Amino acid sequence: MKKLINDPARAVDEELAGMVAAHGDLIRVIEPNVVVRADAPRPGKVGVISGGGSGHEPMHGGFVGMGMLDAACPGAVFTSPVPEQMLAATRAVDGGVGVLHIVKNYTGDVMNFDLAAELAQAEGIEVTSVVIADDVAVQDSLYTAGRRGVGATVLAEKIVGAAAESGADLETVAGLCRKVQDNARSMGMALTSCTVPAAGKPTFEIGDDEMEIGIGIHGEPGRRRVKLASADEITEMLVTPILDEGIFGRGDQVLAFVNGMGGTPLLELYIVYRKVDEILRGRGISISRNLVGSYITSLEMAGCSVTLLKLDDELTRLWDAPVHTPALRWGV
Amino acid sequence: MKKLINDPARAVDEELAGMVAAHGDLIRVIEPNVVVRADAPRPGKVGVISGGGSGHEPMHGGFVGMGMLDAACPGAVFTSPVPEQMLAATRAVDGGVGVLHIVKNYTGDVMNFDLAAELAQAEGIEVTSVVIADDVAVQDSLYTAGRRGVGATVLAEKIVGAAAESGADLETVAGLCRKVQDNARSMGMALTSCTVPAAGKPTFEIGDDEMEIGIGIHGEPGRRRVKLASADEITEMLVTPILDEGIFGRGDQVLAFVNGMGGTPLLELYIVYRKVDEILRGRGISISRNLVGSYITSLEMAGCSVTLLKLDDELTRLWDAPVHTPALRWGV
Amino acid sequence: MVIPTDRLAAFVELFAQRLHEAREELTQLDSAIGDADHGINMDRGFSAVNGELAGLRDGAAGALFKKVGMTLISTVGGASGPLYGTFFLRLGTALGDSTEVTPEQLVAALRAGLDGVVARGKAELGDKTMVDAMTPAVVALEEGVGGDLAAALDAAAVAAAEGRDRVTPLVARKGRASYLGERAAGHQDPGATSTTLLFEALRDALRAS
Amino acid sequence: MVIPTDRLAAFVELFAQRLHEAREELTQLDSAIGDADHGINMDRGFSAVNGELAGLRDGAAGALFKKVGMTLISTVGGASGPLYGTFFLRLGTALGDSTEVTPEQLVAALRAGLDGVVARGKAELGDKTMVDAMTPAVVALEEGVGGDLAAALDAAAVAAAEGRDRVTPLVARKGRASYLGERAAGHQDPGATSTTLLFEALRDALRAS
Ligand SMILES: Nc1ncnc2c1ncn2[C@@H]1O[C@H](COP(=O)(O)OP(=O)(O)O)[C@@H](O)[C@H]1O
Ligand SMILES: Nc1ncnc2c1ncn2[C@@H]1O[C@H](COP(=O)(O)OP(=O)(O)O)[C@@H](O)[C@H]1O
Ligand SMILES: [Mg+2]
Ligand SMILES: [Mg+2]
Ligand SMILES: [Mg+2]
Ligand SMILES: [Mg+2]
Repeated sequence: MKKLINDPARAVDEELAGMVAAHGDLIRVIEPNVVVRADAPRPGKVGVISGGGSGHEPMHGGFVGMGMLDAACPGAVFTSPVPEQMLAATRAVDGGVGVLHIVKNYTGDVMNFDLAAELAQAEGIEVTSVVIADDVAVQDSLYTAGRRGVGATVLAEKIVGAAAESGADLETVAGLCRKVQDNARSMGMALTSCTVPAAGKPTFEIGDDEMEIGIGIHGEPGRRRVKLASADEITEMLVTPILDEGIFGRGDQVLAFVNGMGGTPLLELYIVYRKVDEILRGRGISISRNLVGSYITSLEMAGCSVTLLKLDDELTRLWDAPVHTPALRWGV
Repeated sequence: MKKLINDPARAVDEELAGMVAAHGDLIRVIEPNVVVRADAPRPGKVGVISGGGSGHEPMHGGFVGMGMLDAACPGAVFTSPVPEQMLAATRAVDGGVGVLHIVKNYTGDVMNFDLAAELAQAEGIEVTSVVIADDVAVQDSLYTAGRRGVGATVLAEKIVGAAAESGADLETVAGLCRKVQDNARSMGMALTSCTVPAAGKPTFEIGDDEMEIGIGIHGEPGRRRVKLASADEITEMLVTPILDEGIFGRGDQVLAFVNGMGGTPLLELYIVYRKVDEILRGRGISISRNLVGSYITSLEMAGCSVTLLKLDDELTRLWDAPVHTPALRWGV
Repeated sequence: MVIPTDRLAAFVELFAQRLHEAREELTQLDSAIGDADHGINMDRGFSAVNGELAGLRDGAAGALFKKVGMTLISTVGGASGPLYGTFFLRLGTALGDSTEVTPEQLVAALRAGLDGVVARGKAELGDKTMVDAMTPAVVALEEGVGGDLAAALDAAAVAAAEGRDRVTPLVARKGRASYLGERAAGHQDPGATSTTLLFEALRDALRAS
Repeated sequence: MVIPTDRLAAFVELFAQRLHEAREELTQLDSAIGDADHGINMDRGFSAVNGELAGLRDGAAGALFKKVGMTLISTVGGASGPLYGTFFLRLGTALGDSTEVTPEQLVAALRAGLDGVVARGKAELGDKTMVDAMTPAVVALEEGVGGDLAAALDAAAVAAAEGRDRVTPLVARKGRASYLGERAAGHQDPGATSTTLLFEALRDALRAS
């Protein structure tokens, strides 16, 4: 295992220490491992928190700050955080008008957030949870764990954070989060596996001429393993199932998010973006906003994901609103 | 070779097409492969251009925009661009008051920029070139190619771009670029090699328990190959030779830039930043500004570099000035 | 015949030890159809539990298991944290203040634990989760507890292993493995494997009594 | 005896072909002590040159070589672009408008090319660059051009190879290899290798005349 770490058991703690050292103007870290916006709690403002396993950086800690998250709860690498963290985060950001929990749809995340929400409500803090499940690689069903929460989470955190910053109430903020969830879909692929520090070896083996289509963000294998293909072919494999969902149509304006999995250089992401743009033009869909970079990752995995979000004036305005976090910043 | 590309020979062209599709509000691309600020030329403003081989993204194309570069010339992967590109860039950004060429100190870059400067001057455009050579891994000497230009290039482009934006004249802008060069030093390391698309296989072989210390940004081997070490030990190996240069002293304020080589996740970069901060505190040096992320890369190489820049009020003010490019943005 | 709290503590310690020994294997199983952390998660949780046992050995059975449940919930994370945490919390609630419990009480408590896991995770038999090992084990205990305890505990451990293996050929409908669709078929479920270790530890710890 | 322009064009084409065949080898050498692109760079440049030769074969020798130099400068990049570009530009300037050149004129032009490379790159003998192959080759031609041309061309090719090999044990003082310090010692220089191919191509192309 080749990593710039000291001890797998201390990696997340040391990462947070580094983040605070670098971004002390934006964030602070409280026990037990919660990244909190430096000026939280803000009385009268709805608190917005999220969390999940570590190894997806900059998500979620890198999105804590003005106009986005009020707190993030990082678990061990690829392991959802514990209820104590979400409880501490909820307390720390409660401005008296309620707290939104943005939860990615993984059994562990959902159960741990649920436990925390119960405890916070028992303390009299109003909590609403919205679950993000945008990964079209997973066939949805009432009888399964359902779809994974992936790229749409980043977009939801930005948009919802802007609404909360502007003073929207909990019901409005939660409604916007569901709106993003309903209008966003994602699909990802991997060229390589990644290595969980505590595990010490790659999560899966893969041949030099193979790739995984339909992966999540935890180094897990995807829906199918196929022969390596060109960037254009791969982009087709990612965009087609998203469009097949039938929520993006001719004349629509979308936000296109081309995300790197951690080990893929920007050079390649722009080649993919170029093809996404070409495919959507062909369908009469225009990209009015975009995000290209590694924002929701699987450690050092090489690969990418594409997320499309249908935009209207409200979502566009909230996306454009000022944001100032370690990983996303504009308008300020 | 596992990459999200279609054809090695077209990779850079397709990357640029993707960049324009994503950032058409900031940049445009003109023949022969020059990334130009959308609103260039700006009459009365000193033009600032740079360039070099591709594979270092976001440098340089990602730094074209308000408050930074007016144009960037991307060569083939790891191959310096040709004079025609710098000539076209110089013409495109000439606002009548001269153009600064920021050149990284590599034989090829220097010679190609020199040829372009001669041609531009022959056309009556005033050109000043400043060579960046900040890599302490290379022992400097009159009789060698001298030190490589690495991390300080990013800082110089930001600071010099801010000065040009504020209306400074060519002599002032060039002087600031030399000031950054004189006050910045860098050192890098690699855990893995990288693969030049047209070459198809890794530039060097390296064992699972080895790393390269003192690398550049072209996938070339470093000064020495040593056994793998902890993040803290590696950080010591990078920071110590920088401090040994004797230009950073107790009481100084510095900008600390922890850069990823392309395949290293942010989680690890923050662990390194934490140690950089600790070492500098121990020496009585305080970090008043920082940059953590992958900004000057070697394709998908895993590894990192550390750059320190001694700050004064002037450099700090210019660093803080608004910038709006695809890869760096604040204050706007 | 009754079981004093220190025996129940011995079961917890033995389970912790078996999990530590199986750390790699459980993580391996999880990398095939999950995210390569089940062994790491369980080992992290139960080494924390080990640090908490002092002082609880001679107290109430309920206090012991509640502490185990709370510790797991606050240290494991993932899916297994809340699930095993709930399991032990329910055990604790069921056993209350008594410092020694009858086999019947213990079996009833285990049933309460199983119900808690199902309530929290909504998994059904055949979904390919820990529930597929836990359910037959509890049923075996309920059937055998009237007779020889050692035999009943042995039957439970065997039933857990059989339940674990029965779902190996199936695709998963809960947990991360469900994302793999057909690709999960043929792989042994990590959680069902750790649950089997639980009932084996119970058998081996109580047999001595 | 004189050499018509089409023979000189044949030399350029042969050099282009040899570079194409050696593309992998040159890139391999460059990955050991550089950045793994010398073969790619030279092949890119000379395939562009091939596309430009039509129409220049029966014109002035100067026009031919100037075109080659300009094309290299605008397509190769890196260090070798300006260096080989300058080399051919100087050849062109030296040979001017004549449509056939004497061996003495050609050798003088090659000397001018070498001087151009040294002026541009500031490399000295022993710095481990293309200059270490080019210098002895030009000297050998200057000494032998009075006698049998084929023999002189052969001596030049051999001298280039010897110069290339002489600096293999040395550390580099110019180019990327200089960054490696001691680690460059023992590795063959890519540029000296392509320069050797140049003089071999010259020998083989003109021998036929
Ligand atoms: N809904 C559920 N009900 C019961 N058990 C479940 C459920 N979801 C997952 N599990 C169990 O949890 C195990 C995985 O635990 P672990 O790897 O620690 O958590 P995570 O999946 O969050 O990484 C699975 O093997 C499965 O047995
Ligand atoms: N200053 C110099 N003078 C002469 N030749 C040089 C000089 N610097 C480099 N070279 C030659 O250029 C070769 C490398 O060319 P190439 O790999 O195409 O360019 P780059 O080093 O820019 O990638 C070296 O092997 C060396 O022979
Ligand atoms: Mg997990
Ligand atoms: Mg090169
Ligand atoms: Mg798991
Ligand atoms: Mg080279």
